[in-house]
Amino acid sequence: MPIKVEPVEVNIGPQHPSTHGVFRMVAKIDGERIVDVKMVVGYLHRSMEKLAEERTFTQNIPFTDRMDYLAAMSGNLGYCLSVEKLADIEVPERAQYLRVIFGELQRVASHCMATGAFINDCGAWQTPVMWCFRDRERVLDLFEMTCGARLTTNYMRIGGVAFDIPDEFLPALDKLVNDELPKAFEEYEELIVGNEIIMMRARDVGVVTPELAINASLSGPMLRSAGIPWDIRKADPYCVYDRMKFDIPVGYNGDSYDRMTIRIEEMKQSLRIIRQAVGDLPGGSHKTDVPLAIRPPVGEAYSRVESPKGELGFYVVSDGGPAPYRWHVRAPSLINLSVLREMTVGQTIADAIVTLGSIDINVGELDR
Amino acid sequence: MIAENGIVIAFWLLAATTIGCALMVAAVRELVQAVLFLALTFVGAAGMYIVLSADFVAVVQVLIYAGAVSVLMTFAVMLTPAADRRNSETVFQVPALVLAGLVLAVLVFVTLDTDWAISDRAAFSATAASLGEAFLKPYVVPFEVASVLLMVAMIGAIVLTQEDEPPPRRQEGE
Amino acid sequence: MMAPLLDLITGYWWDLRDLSNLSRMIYGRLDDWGFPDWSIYVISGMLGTLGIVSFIGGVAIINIWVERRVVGRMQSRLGPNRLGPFGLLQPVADAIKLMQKEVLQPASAPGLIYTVAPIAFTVPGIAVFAVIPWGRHMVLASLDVGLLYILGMSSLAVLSVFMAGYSSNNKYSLFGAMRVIAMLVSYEIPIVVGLLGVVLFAGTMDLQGIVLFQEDNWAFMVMLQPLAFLIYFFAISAELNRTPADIAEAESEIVGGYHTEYSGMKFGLFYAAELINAVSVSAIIATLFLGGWWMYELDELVPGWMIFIGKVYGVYFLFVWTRGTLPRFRIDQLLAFAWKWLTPMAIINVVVVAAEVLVWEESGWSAGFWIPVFIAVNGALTGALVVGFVKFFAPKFQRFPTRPRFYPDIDVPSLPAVTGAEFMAKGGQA
Amino acid sequence: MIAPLLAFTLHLEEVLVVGAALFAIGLYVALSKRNAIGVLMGVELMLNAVNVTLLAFSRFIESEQPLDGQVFAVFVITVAAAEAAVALALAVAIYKHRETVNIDEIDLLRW
Repeated sequence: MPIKVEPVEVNIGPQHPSTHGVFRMVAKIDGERIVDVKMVVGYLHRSMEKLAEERTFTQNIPFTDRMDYLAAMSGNLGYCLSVEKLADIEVPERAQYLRVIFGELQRVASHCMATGAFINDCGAWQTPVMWCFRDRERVLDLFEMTCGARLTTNYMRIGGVAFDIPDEFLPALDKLVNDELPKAFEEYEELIVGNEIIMMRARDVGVVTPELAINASLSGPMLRSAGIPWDIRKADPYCVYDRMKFDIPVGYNGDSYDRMTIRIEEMKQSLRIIRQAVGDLPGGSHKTDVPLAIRPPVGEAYSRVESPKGELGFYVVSDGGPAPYRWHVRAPSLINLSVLREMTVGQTIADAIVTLGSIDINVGELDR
Repeated sequence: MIAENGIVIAFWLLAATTIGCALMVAAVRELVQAVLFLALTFVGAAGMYIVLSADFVAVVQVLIYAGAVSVLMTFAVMLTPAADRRNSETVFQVPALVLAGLVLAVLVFVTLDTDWAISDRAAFSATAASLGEAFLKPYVVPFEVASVLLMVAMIGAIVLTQEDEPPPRRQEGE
Repeated sequence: MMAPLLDLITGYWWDLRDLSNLSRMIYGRLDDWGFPDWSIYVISGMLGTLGIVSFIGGVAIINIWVERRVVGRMQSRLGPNRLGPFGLLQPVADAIKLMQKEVLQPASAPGLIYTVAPIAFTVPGIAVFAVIPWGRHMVLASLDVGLLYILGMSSLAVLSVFMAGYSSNNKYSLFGAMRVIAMLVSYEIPIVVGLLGVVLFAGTMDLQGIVLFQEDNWAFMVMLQPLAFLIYFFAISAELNRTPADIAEAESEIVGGYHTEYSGMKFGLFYAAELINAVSVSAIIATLFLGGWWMYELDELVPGWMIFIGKVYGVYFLFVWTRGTLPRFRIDQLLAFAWKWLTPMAIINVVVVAAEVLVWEESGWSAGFWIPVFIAVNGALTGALVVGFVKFFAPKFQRFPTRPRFYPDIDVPSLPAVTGAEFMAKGGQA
Repeated sequence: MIAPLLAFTLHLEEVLVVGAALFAIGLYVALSKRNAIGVLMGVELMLNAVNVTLLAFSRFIESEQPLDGQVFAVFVITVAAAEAAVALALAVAIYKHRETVNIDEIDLLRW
């Protein structure tokens, strides 16, 4: 006959070292074990979707920077694709290749951050996160070189990209992709992937079954960890991804460890894509001539990209005016987070933190 | 008789601490605080043991009582619900007080009345080695019995607190 | 050539190799001036304590810098480097900042326990230094049961952690406190049983005696007792709340654990006490396993206390290293590790050591023969146990780690679509 | 009997009186507390008082084997540790069955 206990409610967040922003998780705890989890979102709500209805299509691009601020390029790209689809704009080849290059660089940067923060949630005292930051900084240096900003890049434009790459970009990229990052990934491989404690902490923690993953509409590494090979870049290729050769890393168990290893493998695949894209990079213009206050025809468009977090979709409705009539974002962070309760109930607090870290949410995108 | 000034002063300080903390164990209203005062009582008693030149016993006292038993008690207190953590008395408070007073009176009377065979031996220098000898030579049987007792106590405690079934991993019907 | 030079200093107060010359000179002077015995006793105790406390105070200040700097190196960054030369004044600035901060106290906290806890947490770490030998004649209190005293003191610190966690009246703090208690109950056993091997070899619990044993036999205890060293190192890092076992103040899980609610200098005391405890444990390891002040005749030339401090910082570096590199265990894994691995290993170690000591005494052969044999036997035993643990007892997923598969194209299995109603009927769980 | 303030000597009787006082407090706590763990604390106090007495005899009394008192004290500590473990386990077990650790509510001889 077990001791009768009443569960304690513990607020994990909104101010907590491991909620990756201001996200609140109300956990009902029985001893160390979690009985129930309630998610409270909205602490970073900035009403972007409504604000966007008051601004021109071009003016909305900076909003996408500030949604997933760790993957600004992907946000830019997804939004620009949707407007281009709506207005039926042809994008030059060079711009498409540049978009692929920067999108993949952004994926590397975001996954670096996700991996480091995840190990931090496992309890390592800042070291992995600093190492991952080091590699992320190298990528951000390239962003700064190209568009002057590191975090909120605002680089993609409707009909192309804002600036052509400078002369010193390609040598730097070559050094990064062929020398620095592969070495860094080898270090990750030895220090993080093979670490016994991380295996103990992350194996069989926060398991997502394939059924749950599909029914909850998960995407990105969350879905792939459950053993389902799905990638928007293959399923619905945008830009020039249909010309690129790459593989989809897929996990076995759907646990946190699988998600982490998948992210590391995805970074390697990104490097592969970047190498191909650099090799095929054509000349020509980087941007078509699109009026600044573009007025797309009446209609609606949905376009999606594989952002580092998952399927990032933009749904744009135009009433023929200079501003979108309706602007909606399918944020992968929010949808991936929706299974948190299923993943954490029955586990300990420590597991819940690891699980939350492995989902890789970004509260800017979660709350918009 | 101990005649060193410092040791006598130390003894009375420690005795005052011990008795004071023991009184606080009886007086404080919250069980957790009582446990903490009890730990302090144990440490004070260990100090008295050192004065009585029993350094091994004193250190064992700190290790077992202050380190383990009081921690065990905190554990037990925290396992019981918050409502039961009051350090209140039963209806036997007054009889207990009277009985304790009587026992104290009798003990003090006997202590003062008896003619003790006092020796003028100096303090023991180091007791650990000779205690070890004593345990393994004249007292080897009680020593083994004590170890068996500890074993039995351990098994008994495990059996008593064993959960019949593992706690459910997932809550149904939420 | 060295001998005449050494004669110039040996036995005089300027002989820095042995500070006890200095104190002996002071006591001689006091005795000449007619101070009574007890006052000299008190003054000698005061002087020794003053020396140790000032050393600890300096260490607590310096180690903030050391730890941040070393961990900074491991994290491929610089660490504090702005204030003063090499950022050496950073700890001073930290301390001033902490002292200026407002000391907040939860309204519902029992004030006495809340205030006493950081002090009670600091005292044991300092008190441990009383029995630690700094040189051949430099030990403040040569206690016959020094090792037991150390164990008793280190177990006291945990109670004060509980006091802090309980009195904060905060759920995170209480979690930290309960974790500490559960951990202490588990880890006290491997610590005590593990150190028993050392005591059996040395034949004494006096720390000076253990150092002298190592000197006599010309071998560090870590060679004779590698298993005990490993057990003690891991178990004590759990008691110290350092990674990989810092579950009591796991900042990514329970914010700050027992010191979540503390601020200002009360928090500063916890912070300092953590460093002090780490250093005192390093001193214990250096004394028990690494020969203390003795270093293969080097202590004839270099002051023993300098060798000792060097060893202490060597061990301390190990603690910083583990802290800088390893993630944290979960509490059940940590307790299982103590009960299923450390405790049986400690018991095996004690049995083996007891047999060895018996053989040594009964055979009548010299230590010169037996010590190398024991070093080889115990080293082989430790290696076998550790390798066996890693190879055979580790969980399956550690022995055979799985890596992601690679698919060249998308491939979605056709799953039966689950309606929302069905999904909710299953309790919202697929 | 009671030492004058400036005499600075310690006799067996004084230590025994301290032990007796500790014992009386322990007795009171053990008999009067409502909570089972409180009762246990009283018992521990009494055992400590006994230890003080034993060690005092060991230190002061004329004997062939003066260390016997200390040996007994160690046995007392051992037994007390075992007793504490079992008693606390009992308290937890009783709480599991009866949902109380108040001894005046545990008045059935079976449950």
